[in-house]
Amino acid sequence: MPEPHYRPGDAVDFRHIVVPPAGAQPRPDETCPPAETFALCNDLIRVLDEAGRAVGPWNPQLDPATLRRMLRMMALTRAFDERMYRGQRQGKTSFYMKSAGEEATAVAPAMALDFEDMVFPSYRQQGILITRGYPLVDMINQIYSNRADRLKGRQLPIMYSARSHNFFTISGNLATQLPQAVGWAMASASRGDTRIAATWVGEGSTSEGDFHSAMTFAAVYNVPVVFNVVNNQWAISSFSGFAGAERATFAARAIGYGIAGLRVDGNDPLAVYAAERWAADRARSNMGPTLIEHFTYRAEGHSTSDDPGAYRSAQERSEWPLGDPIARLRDHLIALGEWSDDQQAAMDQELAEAVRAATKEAEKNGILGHGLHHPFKTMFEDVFEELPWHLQEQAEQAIRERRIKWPEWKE
Amino acid sequence: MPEPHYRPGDAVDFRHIVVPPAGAQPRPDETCPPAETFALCNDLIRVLDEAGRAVGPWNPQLDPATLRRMLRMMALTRAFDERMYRGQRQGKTSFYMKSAGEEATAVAPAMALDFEDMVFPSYRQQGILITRGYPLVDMINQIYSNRADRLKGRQLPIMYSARSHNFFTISGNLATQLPQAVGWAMASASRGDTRIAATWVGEGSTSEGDFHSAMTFAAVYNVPVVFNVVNNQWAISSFSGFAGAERATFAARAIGYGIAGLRVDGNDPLAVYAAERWAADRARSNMGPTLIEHFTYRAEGHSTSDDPGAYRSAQERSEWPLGDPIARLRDHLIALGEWSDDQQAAMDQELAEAVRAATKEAEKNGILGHGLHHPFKTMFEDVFEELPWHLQEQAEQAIRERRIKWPEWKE
Amino acid sequence: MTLEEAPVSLHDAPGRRLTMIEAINEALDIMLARDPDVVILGEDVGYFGGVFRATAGLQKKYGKMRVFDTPISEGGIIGVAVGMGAYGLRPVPEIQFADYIYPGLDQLVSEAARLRYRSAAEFIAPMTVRSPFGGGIFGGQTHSQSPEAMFTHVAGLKTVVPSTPHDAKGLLIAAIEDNDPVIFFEPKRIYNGPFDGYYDRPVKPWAEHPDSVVPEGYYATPLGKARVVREGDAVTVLAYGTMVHVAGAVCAEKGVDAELIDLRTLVPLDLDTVQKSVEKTGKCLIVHEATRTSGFGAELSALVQERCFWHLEAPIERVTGFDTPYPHSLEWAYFPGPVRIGEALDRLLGH
Amino acid sequence: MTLEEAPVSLHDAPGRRLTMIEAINEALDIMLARDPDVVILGEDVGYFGGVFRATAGLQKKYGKMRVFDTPISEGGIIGVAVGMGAYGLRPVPEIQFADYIYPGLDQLVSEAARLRYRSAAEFIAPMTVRSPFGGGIFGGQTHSQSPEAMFTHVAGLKTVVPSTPHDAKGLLIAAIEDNDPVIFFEPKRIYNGPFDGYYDRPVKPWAEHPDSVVPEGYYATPLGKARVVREGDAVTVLAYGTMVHVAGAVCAEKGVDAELIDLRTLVPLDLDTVQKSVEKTGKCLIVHEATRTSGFGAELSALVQERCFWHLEAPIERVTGFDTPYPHSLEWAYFPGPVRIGEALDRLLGH
Ligand SMILES: Cc1ncc(C[n+]2csc(CCOP(=O)(O)OP(=O)(O)O)c2C)c(N)n1
Ligand SMILES: Cc1ncc(C[n+]2csc(CCOP(=O)(O)OP(=O)(O)O)c2C)c(N)n1
Ligand SMILES: [Mg+2]
Ligand SMILES: [Mg+2]
Repeated sequence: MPEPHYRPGDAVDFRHIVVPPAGAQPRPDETCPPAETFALCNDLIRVLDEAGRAVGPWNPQLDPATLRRMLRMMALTRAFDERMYRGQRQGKTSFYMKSAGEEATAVAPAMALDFEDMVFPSYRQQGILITRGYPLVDMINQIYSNRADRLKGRQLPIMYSARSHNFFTISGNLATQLPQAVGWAMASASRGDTRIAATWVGEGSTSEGDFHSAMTFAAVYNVPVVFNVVNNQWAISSFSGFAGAERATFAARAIGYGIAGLRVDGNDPLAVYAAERWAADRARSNMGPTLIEHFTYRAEGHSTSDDPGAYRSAQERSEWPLGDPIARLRDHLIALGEWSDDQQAAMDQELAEAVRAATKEAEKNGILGHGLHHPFKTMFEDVFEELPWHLQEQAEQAIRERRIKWPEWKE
Repeated sequence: MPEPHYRPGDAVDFRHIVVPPAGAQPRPDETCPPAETFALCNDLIRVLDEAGRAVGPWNPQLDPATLRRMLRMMALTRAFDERMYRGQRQGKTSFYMKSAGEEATAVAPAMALDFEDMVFPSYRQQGILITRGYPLVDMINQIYSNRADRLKGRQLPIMYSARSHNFFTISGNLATQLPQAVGWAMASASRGDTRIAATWVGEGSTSEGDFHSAMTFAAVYNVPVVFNVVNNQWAISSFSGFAGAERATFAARAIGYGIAGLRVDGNDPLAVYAAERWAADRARSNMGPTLIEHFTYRAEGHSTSDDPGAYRSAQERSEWPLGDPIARLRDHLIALGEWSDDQQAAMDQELAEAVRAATKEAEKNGILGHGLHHPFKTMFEDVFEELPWHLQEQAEQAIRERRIKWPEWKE
Repeated sequence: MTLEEAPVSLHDAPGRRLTMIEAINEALDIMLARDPDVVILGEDVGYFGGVFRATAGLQKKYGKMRVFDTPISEGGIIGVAVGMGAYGLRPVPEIQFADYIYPGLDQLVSEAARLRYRSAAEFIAPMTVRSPFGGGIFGGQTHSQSPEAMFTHVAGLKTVVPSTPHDAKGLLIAAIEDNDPVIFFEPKRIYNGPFDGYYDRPVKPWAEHPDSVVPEGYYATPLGKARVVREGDAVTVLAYGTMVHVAGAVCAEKGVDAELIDLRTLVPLDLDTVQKSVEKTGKCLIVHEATRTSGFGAELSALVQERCFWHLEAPIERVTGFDTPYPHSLEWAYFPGPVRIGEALDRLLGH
Repeated sequence: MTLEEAPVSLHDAPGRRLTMIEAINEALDIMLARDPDVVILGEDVGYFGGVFRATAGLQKKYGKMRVFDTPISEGGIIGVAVGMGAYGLRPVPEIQFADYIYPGLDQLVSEAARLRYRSAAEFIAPMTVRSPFGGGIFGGQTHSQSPEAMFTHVAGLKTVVPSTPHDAKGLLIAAIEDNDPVIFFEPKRIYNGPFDGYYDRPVKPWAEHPDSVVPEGYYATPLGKARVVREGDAVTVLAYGTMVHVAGAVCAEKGVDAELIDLRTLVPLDLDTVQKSVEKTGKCLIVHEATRTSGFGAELSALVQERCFWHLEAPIERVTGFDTPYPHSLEWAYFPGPVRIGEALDRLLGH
């Protein structure tokens, strides 16, 4: 029976986690046979070293402006998470999920992919939407399920959909997005379209059957898709051992299917960028799928409904051997002479302000449960393309009930 | 889009199938770490060489009596298949499935396992039941769905169940038996019971989600179970490439989960025996699960409903580079001086006669659709442990209908 | 591609007659030709043309990118079809037997059915899942099931069941053109000939049945419209698929002046046609092959009762399969055949 | 292990009151203690004790071999439970939310439900699948579903829904002891307090509800027996789970002399109790939260109509959730609350 190393109250010592030196991992050509990547499935691709330098063959050589943008997007994601979390605690909505500590695994891939590439995220990749420039106000409207929510209040908070930003509708059902991404990419390939698909899944969710069908279809048809497994060590209260982490890395699943696999330091934004870019380029040159394991840490609770203090040691976050992705990129920029602590502080303040402003803006459209929602009849729309008679009748029933309850009400 | 090498009418040349020399594969200790088996996932364990000798570290060193028994069980399985196939063609039942060419993958494991070990077969392991001494008459009664059918005519022919012989009820739904075998083995282990579970699945069926959940649970809890993937190259009309065979071996799936894996010449009964025994011993010594790929060939159609001539070259069977398991074991025994062509001919005749006798015996109990079936009320039993009112009513209805249709009928 | 360019169909004679399998094949052929977004995928549907031959010849004609075999993973088949639909294709996955649809159920129920709703129509799943269903072929418990009721319970799915070659073609074309996910259950017992429930009488070919006359080329039979097979005043009989023929035969045999309605689409249901008929006849018999409890007959009974209560002259009758798995040897004792239907008619008509 | 050796229960006061979660926890505790074959498995059920705390403390008490976390694979959870059952254990898998049961549906429908039948009782699947279901907690479309009807359609499965702490304990114990697979749906909205449907009024605790008095130690509430919550003559109200409370509150509020029946078990159904009541009242209202079309209300309506036709004085009414996914912001417009129930009562009673 698997058992995590530490439980509440335990002192944490992560020395059993092997952290190879940055820059030491070979970088095969994007067009290599899958087998050339197999050693990397048991390695850990790292670019940023302890001194904040970018080293080795995986260094993506990004210019300072790009690096600053990456830093900014990660910081904005964190600022956004913090405010939304507080908003939920204040009763403005029912639910929220942070991505604290994992920002690199969404922001860096979003920069490595083309904007036109279709992403099939899980629920913890708000960083993609933010990086792709989706309006914060629209995100908050969705979180508040208010009358300006583009999803008409139908979805749980954070279950965004943004076709304009090539961001697939998030499902509450784990791992279902994986075969869908494969199907989308198969369709794209069959059309000679250069757009690829990328998809994200938590390490815990890799146990679902959909993971296997997605990998199998991707392998069989050599599909242009990138699978991102975000191994943040925890699945609600269950540590990664319950998904098999003690027997093999998640990247190693790739070996079993004969597709390319990479294992990357998920808290190293440059390594993540490089790996995602490698996989995207590979897919785009018709060399097929890649599975990337992002080795990272879920720094906070699973969601606002969760209390991580009940099942893991509070020290895990601070002891995490791979540090914090924002701090690491900041230090790198400072080491390059392209950034300063003052600039960082100013940026943080600016971003907090931007989020605050967006929140205020969104609140004008209402918060959950305070009456400013989409009209009742929208509840019956989009079940089908056209409203069949039975939903028509039910819509009338709903509106009648409303009138009975609030006789003065008008819609 | 995967494409098999040969289609109807094509001349077959199997030179692309790598057949390593018998005896050349190393045999790690049963208690080795899984990684020591990973090279074997891309190799092919073979014992019987072209001259009919048993060679190398995997030679199980079976005594001649045991070898003759193995030969006999394979021959009996084939004789049984042939007669049942003809019976279906003669209208004695609705359906039949042969295991021609794959007898070793059922008979040899059945001999390598303990009788008490629980087997969770797919539908092509009649060889296990025969080897474990289940009465042929009972098998035929099931195939005929007659009044002596132990399964009361409820199941499609060949979907046996034989608790007395530690043979789990066969499902028509592919791959469902895999997590069940894992669960059974978990239960056994939790009781300190030394019995292990072994399960069989076709290579095509490994694409089902249940394969993945079974592997994941087995890996996570280090379950004493043996997974036998029978790679007979075809899944109805779809060649193994549609299950991913062109990217990785099926044994290699084991690497992805970090469990032991072996790839074995499935037409070499001694290699199959040795591999199964290795895995069983490993499981019994609490070293966890093993995935064995049996590389073999489905020599005949998928079932009596199938016409393989419509999708594959008729030459495939004769050109199959790994020969026929019965012929290979026969030649080995002859090479040992422990068998002769005359003995073989006599045995074949004896077995054909035994099957014929069993068939006659079973026919006394009726054949499908000729009135000799289980009583009507049995149709409503065993849905639940007790008959609820609604099934009671429905049973009365069924019996009333019977009376209306055949007023003279009595049950 | 325009209608004129549609490929030559299988049979060319005027008033030409097709089996249901041929009609389905022709519908697929026509849609593959008309709409480059249509793709067919499933186990054994490609080179081999499907275990029932429904896709025979189509891979050869349209190539492997349009008609292809898949891994044996119903969850994967439906899952990739959802993704293809989101891209803009119009996939037509086949599930080899309805009994094997459950591994794909999550992708149907949680994904395909709710994609449009949850994304406020940003993404849709315009797919048609074809699957042979029903018994009567000695297929045992895993080749005989009729799981249609489950799908009718899921908001966002349409469920269609043809009963004739003519309708099979028209309804399948309409289903493929529909922008919502459609579950298209094909009654396999009548693929190659109609079946009146008398399993012990000689088999009849489709060629002798009037509804095997299938127009050439494109036509769509709208979803959501029932077909009044026969008008009558004594009792309304509601059925779909194979049971339309069985119920019709029993009524004819007994000389009952039944109004026989072939529902064709279960969701959305043509309740108007049903209601009008029951208001006229005052009696209603519902027939399906699926297990009784919570079968679609329950919904039909509830609806008829709600709409026609004051017109009903006798309790609505349901004739269904029994609440057991489909047995092998006792298949015909399970099947809701002429005797069971006849008894219910007698009760309804007070004989 | 005998009854006397059963572990000390959570609360010891006579007439002590438990919440439904506590009652469920206690039932599991008792069964783990009484029967060494009982094992609990599921996502987060072990160390953490379940996302709703139903299994809190049990791993600590009974060890990791008896109560353990699993990979996130509902198919795997049910699949291994089938195997454990075949070995001779009595597994109690938890599916974290009923909305997530579909990946495990094949193992339930094709395997657990048919194991006994297809093996002629050589192998059985004596498992109880616990799963929180229903809405009213702003859980959106993937934490609110009520899929019970699907299970009632599957021969070989029993479906149970408790509505009070008292019954939750007794029914869960009976379910675990049952040798058939039982789907045990727990109305999560009333885990921690009853709910009368007036979401805008203050929340009430279980402690104020009479049925929160839960006897200590072992007792079983038999499956297949409904509970007459309140006798009455004006109309029979059929409900289960949360809706028992909502329907009861509306009747009380409106002063309707309703006979309120808590079905408790959907399959096998206690039709006798239902029939007797409707024969007495002549009117029937069915309430459930699940989507309307092909919901279990359809089966109830059909059965009542079949059995009580000549006693019915008005059409049977179904009050249900709408045929849409469960929406987030309009949760209370979706929920079959007091207004919807009240209207139906008015129609039935001719107000
Ligand atoms: C099919 C399904 N089963 C269970 C759940 C409940 N659930 C939601 S999140 C979660 C944990 C997922 O963990 P992981 O995949 O590691 O992702 P992370 O939360 O760490 O990003 C679970 C069990 C679900 N949403 N869907
Ligand atoms: C869930 C499910 N899907 C599809 C089928 C139909 N089917 C029966 S056998 C078969 C092929 C299986 O091939 P393989 O696993 O290679 O086994 P083999 O027949 O070669 O022994 C298929 C698709 C089924 N029985 N169950
Ligand atoms: Mg995780
Ligand atoms: Mg095969």
